[in-house]
Amino acid sequence: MTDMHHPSSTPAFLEVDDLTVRFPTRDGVVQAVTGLSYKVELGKTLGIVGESGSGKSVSSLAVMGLHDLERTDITGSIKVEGQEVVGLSENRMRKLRGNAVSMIFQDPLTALHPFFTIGDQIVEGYKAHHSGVSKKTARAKAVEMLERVGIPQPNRRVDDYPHQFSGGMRQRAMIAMSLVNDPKLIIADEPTTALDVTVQAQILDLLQELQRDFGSAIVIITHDLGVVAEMADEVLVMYGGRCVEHGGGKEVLTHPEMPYTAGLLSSVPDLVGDPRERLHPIPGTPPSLLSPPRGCAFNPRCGYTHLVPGEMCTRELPPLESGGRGSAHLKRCHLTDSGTVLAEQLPVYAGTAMDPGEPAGPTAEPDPTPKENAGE
Amino acid sequence: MFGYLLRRVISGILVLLAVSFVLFTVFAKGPAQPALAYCSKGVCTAEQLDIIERNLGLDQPLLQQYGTYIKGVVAGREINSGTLSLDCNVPCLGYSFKKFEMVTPFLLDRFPATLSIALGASVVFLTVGVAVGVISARNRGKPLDRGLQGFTMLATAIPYYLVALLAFLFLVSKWGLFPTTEYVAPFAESFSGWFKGMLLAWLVLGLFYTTAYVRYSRGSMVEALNEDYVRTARAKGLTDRRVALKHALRAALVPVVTIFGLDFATILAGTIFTERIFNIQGIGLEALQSIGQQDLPVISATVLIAATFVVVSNIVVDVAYAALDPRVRL
Amino acid sequence: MSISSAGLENPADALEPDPSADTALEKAVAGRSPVQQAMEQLRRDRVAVTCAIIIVLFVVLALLAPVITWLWGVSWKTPSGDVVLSSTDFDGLPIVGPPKGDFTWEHPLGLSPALARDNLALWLYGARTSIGVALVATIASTIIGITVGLIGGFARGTLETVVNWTINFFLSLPFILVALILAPIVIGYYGSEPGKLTVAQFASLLFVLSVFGWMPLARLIRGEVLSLREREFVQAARVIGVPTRTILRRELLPNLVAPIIVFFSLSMPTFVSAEAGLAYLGIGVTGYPSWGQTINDAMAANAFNTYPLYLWAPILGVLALVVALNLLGDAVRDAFDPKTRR
Amino acid sequence: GGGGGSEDSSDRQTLGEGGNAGSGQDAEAEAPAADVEGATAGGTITVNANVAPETLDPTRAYYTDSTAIMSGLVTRSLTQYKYDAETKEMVLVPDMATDLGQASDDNKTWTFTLREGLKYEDGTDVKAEDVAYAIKRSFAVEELPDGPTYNQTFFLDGDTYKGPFQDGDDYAGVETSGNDITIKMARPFGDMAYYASFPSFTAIPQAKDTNPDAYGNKPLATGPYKFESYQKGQSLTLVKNDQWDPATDTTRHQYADEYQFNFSQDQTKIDNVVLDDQGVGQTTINYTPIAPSVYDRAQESGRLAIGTQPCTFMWYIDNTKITDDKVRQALAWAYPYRAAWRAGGYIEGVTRAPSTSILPPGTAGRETFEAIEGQDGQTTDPAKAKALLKEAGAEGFEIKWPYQTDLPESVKAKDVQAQALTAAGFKATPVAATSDTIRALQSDASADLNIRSQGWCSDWPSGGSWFPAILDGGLVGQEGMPNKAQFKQADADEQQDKILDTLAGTEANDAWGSFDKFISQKYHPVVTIGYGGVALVHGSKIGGVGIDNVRGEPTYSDLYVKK
Amino acid sequence: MSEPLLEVTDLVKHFPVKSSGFVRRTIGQVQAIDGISFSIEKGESLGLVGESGCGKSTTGRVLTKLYEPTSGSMKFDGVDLAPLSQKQMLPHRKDIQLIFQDPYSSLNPRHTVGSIVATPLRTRQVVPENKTMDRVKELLEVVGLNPEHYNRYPSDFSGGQRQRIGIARALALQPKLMIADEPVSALDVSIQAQVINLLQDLQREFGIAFLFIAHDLAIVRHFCPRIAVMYLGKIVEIGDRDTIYERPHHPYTQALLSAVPDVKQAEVGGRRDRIRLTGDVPSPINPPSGCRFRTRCWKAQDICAKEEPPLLQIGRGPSAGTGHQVACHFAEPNTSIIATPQSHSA
Ligand SMILES: Nc1ncnc2c1ncn2[C@@H]1O[C@H](COP(=O)(O)OP(=O)(O)OP(=O)(O)O)[C@@H](O)[C@H]1O
Ligand SMILES: Nc1ncnc2c1ncn2[C@@H]1O[C@H](COP(=O)(O)OP(=O)(O)OP(=O)(O)O)[C@@H](O)[C@H]1O
Ligand SMILES: [Mg+2]
Ligand SMILES: [Mg+2]
Repeated sequence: MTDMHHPSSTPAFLEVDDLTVRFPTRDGVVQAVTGLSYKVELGKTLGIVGESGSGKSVSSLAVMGLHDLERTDITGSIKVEGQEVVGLSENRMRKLRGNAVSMIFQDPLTALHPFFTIGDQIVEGYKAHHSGVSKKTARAKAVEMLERVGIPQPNRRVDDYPHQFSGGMRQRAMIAMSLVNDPKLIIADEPTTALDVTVQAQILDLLQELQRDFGSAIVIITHDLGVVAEMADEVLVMYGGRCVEHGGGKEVLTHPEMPYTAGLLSSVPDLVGDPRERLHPIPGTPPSLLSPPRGCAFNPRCGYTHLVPGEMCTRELPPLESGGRGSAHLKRCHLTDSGTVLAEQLPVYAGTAMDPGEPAGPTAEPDPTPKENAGE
Repeated sequence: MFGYLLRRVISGILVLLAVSFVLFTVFAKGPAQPALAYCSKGVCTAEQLDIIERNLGLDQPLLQQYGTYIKGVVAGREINSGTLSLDCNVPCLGYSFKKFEMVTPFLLDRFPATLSIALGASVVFLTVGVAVGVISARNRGKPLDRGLQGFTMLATAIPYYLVALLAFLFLVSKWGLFPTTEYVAPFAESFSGWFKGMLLAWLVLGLFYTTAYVRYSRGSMVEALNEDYVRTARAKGLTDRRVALKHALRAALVPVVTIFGLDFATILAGTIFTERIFNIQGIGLEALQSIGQQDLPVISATVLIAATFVVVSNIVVDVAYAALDPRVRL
Repeated sequence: MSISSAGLENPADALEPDPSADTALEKAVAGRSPVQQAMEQLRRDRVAVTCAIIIVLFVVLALLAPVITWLWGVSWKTPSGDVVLSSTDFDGLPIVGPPKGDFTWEHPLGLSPALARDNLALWLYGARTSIGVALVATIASTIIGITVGLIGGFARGTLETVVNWTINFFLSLPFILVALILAPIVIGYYGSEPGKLTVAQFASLLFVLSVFGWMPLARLIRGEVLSLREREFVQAARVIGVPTRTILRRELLPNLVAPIIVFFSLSMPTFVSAEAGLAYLGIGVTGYPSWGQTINDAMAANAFNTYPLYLWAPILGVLALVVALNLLGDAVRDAFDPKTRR
Repeated sequence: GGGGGSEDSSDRQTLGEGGNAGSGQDAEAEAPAADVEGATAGGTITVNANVAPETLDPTRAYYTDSTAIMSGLVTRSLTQYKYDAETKEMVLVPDMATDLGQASDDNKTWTFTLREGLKYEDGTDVKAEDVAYAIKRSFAVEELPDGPTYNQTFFLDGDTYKGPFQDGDDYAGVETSGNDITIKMARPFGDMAYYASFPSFTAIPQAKDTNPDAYGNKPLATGPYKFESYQKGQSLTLVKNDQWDPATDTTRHQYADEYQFNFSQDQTKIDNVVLDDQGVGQTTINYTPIAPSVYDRAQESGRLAIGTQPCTFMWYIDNTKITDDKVRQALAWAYPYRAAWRAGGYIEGVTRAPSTSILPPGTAGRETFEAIEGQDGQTTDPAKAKALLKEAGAEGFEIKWPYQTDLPESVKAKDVQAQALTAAGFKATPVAATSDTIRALQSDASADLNIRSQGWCSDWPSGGSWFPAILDGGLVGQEGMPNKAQFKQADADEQQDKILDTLAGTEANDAWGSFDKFISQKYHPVVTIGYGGVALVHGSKIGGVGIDNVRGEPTYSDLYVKK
Repeated sequence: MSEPLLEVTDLVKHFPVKSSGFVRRTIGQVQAIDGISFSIEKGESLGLVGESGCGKSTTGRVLTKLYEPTSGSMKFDGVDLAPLSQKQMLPHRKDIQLIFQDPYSSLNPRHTVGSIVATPLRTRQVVPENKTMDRVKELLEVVGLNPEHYNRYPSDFSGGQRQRIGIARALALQPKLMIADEPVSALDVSIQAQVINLLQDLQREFGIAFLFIAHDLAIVRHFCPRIAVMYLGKIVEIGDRDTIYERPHHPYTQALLSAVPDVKQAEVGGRRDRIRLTGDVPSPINPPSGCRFRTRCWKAQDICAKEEPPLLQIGRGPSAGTGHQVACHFAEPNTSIIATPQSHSA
């Protein structure tokens, strides 16, 4: 995919700038996304990775305008094709949804309505943006879309209900549904997590193929680093609602500059190398979004804080700035020359860093110190 | 589907058999001597009692009586009493020696009125209940929601009989806002007359039950609105109205319909009072009266009809369930 | 009467915390059990607290009825013939207190028509009967409902069929007709022994209410159990070798709190009106006043246009209780239901 | 006095004396009946009641409501009562017969002659044989129970003939020849003219009586109205019978197009419907008395009709169980008359009035007296009762009397009664029954009761329809306890027989009056707990409302819808 | 070789499919597992991989007698568990324990952690009642949880911690065999590694044998020296780790491996020639005749439809003697599936 080349002058199709999403709840304000900025150009793929609860879905739902505005505070700016969507009226937002911007959800079984046929559900999206189309045209469109995503015998299967489809077919149908209006931006929220590897491979192939054909921009959300590696031109790593690392796909995955990204990479077992080697997990659990840790949100789990002088990590939020490897690779870490340090030094976990006594967070939890880390 | 229905029907018939048998036993073993009810002023010589018992077949062993009864239901039978000998056609529910009529045709005559009440009221509480429930769910937590919830709750607290009585007295009798309630055969006589005559009964019984359905439908609507597929529908760019009324409501109806099947028995209880207050001659009134008169065949028949109502409505609901939810195969 | 519908509101309400919600909850936890957390939430809920106060107040009033009436010097019992005659008019309407006389502190709520019983005492003792009966019947039908529902949901094969069939059977029996049939039977047996009759009438009231009140809960519980029994924690208990009965009691029952609470708060009011209806038929609490009976009497006495206070005092009692119970039930359910806990 | 209401000091309409409750006779009354003043034709009259007639079979109709409806509108009989609006009295007049019957000297043979031109609703002629058949039919008490039973006592072979269904047509007691119908008696029966007003003395064509049980569901009309539909216990719709000829009828009119009876209604509802006087309510009349609580409203509306009912309500003391006369007297002092009326849902002075004698006001020959000195029928004196009990050595005597659990008024009255009995030194044990079981319980001599509570209403306004029917020693031990007091005293029975066998007319009436006083003062066999009265309301567009004081019912055939 | 701890022979589990007609006849069988054989030595861990619905969990549940096997034998410690009744099974229960996939639904939300972990101890009365709590705390410590948190509820813990609680519960009875049914699939990547490490430590420390069920090939590779690959109720290939990953013989294994997106391989230049499988796994009610994989197999020929390939020992080459067995008519090694990258940490 690296061979695909777009003139860099192409204005970004989606521009997210300083996006903050908060949910006021009875227990306090959930700071689900804080100060998130990114751009996606047509024909390009942005991968967003991060642990569960890091704000991946919330940020993309904001792009779609799918939050319940009465229960959500959204600030910052989201521009789709130059048009600001934060604060856009529901009616105009609706015209965008499913049209220029569409979304593929994680679990196709629950995301498809069990009571309507696949065809109906595809047609519905088409009609919502093409008023006055005849039944026949709409149906033909549905068949065409099913064919496009590789469903065999589409003109028969179009009248099936979701439960009559297999998991992979459902996800294909979901994709057909989101592509029915030729969107320029597709947000895929964990499109393959619920699927088997072989099916996952099929779906990823399909997405890439479609992107080639339509030239759309894709935001793919996942916590599977392998998927990102295969799909994304750019990677954005989120932690505790913030972007902690952002850069070219291969760049970030091979030369992480943020200890969190490095930790993620080292905790994934792989198909090569010595299988007997111990995995290197990140200790602890993700931070609370109700009361995030002071300073760098990752500091309680970080194995490199001892290298940063003056307790900076617990006191000050590191800025998102370019590291040593070019201006396109941003990281949020106080560690200087972190790329090299991460590559050369193993993390050191002090038992105290994980002390459960701190009412640090959510998972300020009980005892996040896994035994094996205590000793290391 | 057919097999399923057959299975349900048979299980329903078993229920009905059990219901009728329990009734038989209760009367046979109860302290009240059914034959006494047929004596002049409740007074008979032992001889007369014997004759009555023979006429009613009460002298036979319980099981045999029951057998005769069931045979009558499925195959018809001949009813003999003193000088009288009558053919009782299928389904023979016996002969009322109190009313001097065959129970079956006589109750069949009353049945449309009761059915009208039950169905009309169901339409009211299903539509109003679901509509209010949907409004509540879409505005949940807001004053409108709380207001609607509170208001409907009040209705359950007041005994239905009082509600119906006051409704009749004020809306019909005092203010004349509604036409006098009565049952007019919709097809044989006048459809508009039927509608006018039943209107208030439907509204009052319907609104009384609405309370519960507001709660059910609000609950299941809230649930449905949180489903992933509702989010998907919104992501397609559908209007909120369409999302709520097509996608969420369709799913929310399923549990409501299920409960509706369960509730049918209690709606019948409601029709008894409705019939009494609104002057509608239906099965409920007959039941009430026959119990007062210890008119065994009529009591058994009304109980059986009520039970059949419930059994049938449960089957209908299951079929409706399958129609609503394509995943359900019968 | 809608006994059968109680509690079915949210058939799919899951009890288990929604995993996605747990980060949002995290702050509140520190060492408190879900029960404590729920209580905490309830304590902060003004509506719930108000409702709880109302309910407690009613219960206290009911319990203290003898004391209060004694202090006030009133009694719900029929006064002597002389007093009846001197305090009511020829048409039975009281001349002491409303509607024909003026307010009097001696009988702040007035007297009942015909028998000139004190309405304050009637109200207090009525609360006693109504709340008491509803409570006992609710508890009884809850126990039956839970038991049958648990068995119906967990058993397989013949037992399952039998239990489900039994539920259907009871659902098909028209409650009101059975009650009507039962009344003369009970009276026929015990008519000439007033003492036993009272007991028998009361027993048959509880019998009718509980025997015909449990099915909805049983169906509800059965549905929950059907989904719970596939949960892995049930499988885990089986792998350990925990006996089935213990699984039902220890593993499943605690997870059924929410539907049980809902059922509870919805049946109480149903039973309050059911009691009145049945008393009218001759089974129920006889010789003691109840709200429902007072309402019936007021209706027969045309109280809605001749003597409104007589009718509305017990109705307001029922109303306040019903509303309080329902709102509290909702709040309790919400407090225990992690889905709505946000 | 008259049977209507009178005004007492507090502006309240209360009962007057019973007048002569139908004992007046007018053998010369002419047909057609004179028009009711201001009457207009047309419209539907709705009649509501909270009760329902048990049966409308003319042979079985014996309750006041069924008799009034059938005799007033549907089935004509040999004689009938006619309402005299001036005196507000009922007067006995010939109906299907040309006169009030010709009695033989010994009052043992009665002959009635049928009018010409009588027709059934289907257009066929009414024949004397049909009347004879109807009379024979009334002997069939097994097939057609609950009707009046004077046949058995007075008619020839009354104790052996079991009616046409069992014993065929061969009955010597009734003969016809041309339009003449001759009835033969076993013992003198001076009151036959009254008795002939019962619907059982109508005409029934034998050919139409194939299922005697079901005949009552649609009896053949001879009067101005016929059955259109009848749903037993619930409703009855009567429409004009175009075969009825006013020229043959001395009492009835045919003003309204239709009568719509609604039975078993909620009392509160029907009271309010009429009092609200809107729509249908304006053309509605209730035949059950109003609830006391709406009395004021009803009176203000000016649409309240008050009248007497020839009924006495009694606590029948079981004289075999309460043998001490002092205890019986004590009961009369202990009974809480007025409080029990209020508790029982009666309007004091209107639907219940103090009673002293067994015979109610209006009965011919009735004497006014106090059975116990100072006991005016509404005084409760526990002290006197206590003293009497003490004298009798029966303190704590247990009284067991029945009440109905499903009738709130009955429950309330029971409370008051129990209270009063206890206050008077009795032990009170109320016995529960329901509306279904109470009849059987009270008719069961072996039931564990020593008080039975019931009322008795005149079948005709003479003692002859009272004592032989309810307090005759010969009835003791009979099935169904017609003599609920189990009262059997040789001297009393002797007097009764003498009156029946030797006296007739005024003589007999007066003798019954004295007999009443005799047994009441000597034996106190019952506690009379009140005379009956009715207070009916009607809509503003109902005209011609009068109270039939023979039955305590509206005068149906005089009603009309005001334009 | 001493007798294996568990020896499964021809194990079959079919779920009847009932008709919906009046008489609910059995009209078919879900052939969830259809004749599988394998054995596990004491202290050994065997990995079981395969796509969704291929019968992995069913195998685990049959082994713990949550399901009654349809046929076949499963000898555990010399006793065949298959014919035992639930009652007879009781004494063996403590030796075989299960760890569940879902850390949320496998813990009763209404019980404290202490009571969850104590349940097996109390039920089996392994320790006296007064020692129970001490033992619970010990166990919590073993799995890396703060023992003082025994009176908290599962909802107070994160997914990884919950999985540890489940593990503590399974450990309480000191089983000889632990069946881990996708113990980490529900967890975040960073937490997965924590749990895998914990299980490895426990295995080493207590010598527990594992049947490790997973669909993530990379994780199995890290945990299990021996791996069985299942497809539609059958084991299609079984062998030791290196053989399976480096020289897979069965086309399905090859396809499976090639489909895994892997960061490190992406580093070395994206994916290799991916073997594209088309379509979905066929229904286990009506599995294809002959070789079950033939409908998606690029090597399929006539014989595949006719004859079911037996699971045969691969006798030659470097895999000889490691018990490498394959069920394919056209088994041949493919060594090019996994590209070896340069270690990035170098
Ligand atoms: N409506 C809401 N109200 C309150 N909190 C919310 C709401 N929606 C999401 N959150 C919280 O916001 C945080 C971010 O959620 P988000 O769904 O974006 O996570 P994610 O990165 O997509 O995780 P996953 O991988 O589990 O999907 C979570 O802690 C979640 O609990
Ligand atoms: N109780 C059951 N009744 C009927 N069929 C069942 C039952 N349990 C499992 N199956 C079927 O057996 C087959 C194997 O299921 P199993 O759960 O063992 O698969 P799995 O390999 O664990 O899949 P996954 O990776 O999705 O967990 C599936 O087709 C499933 O539908
Ligand atoms: Mg997400
Ligand atoms: Mg599985």
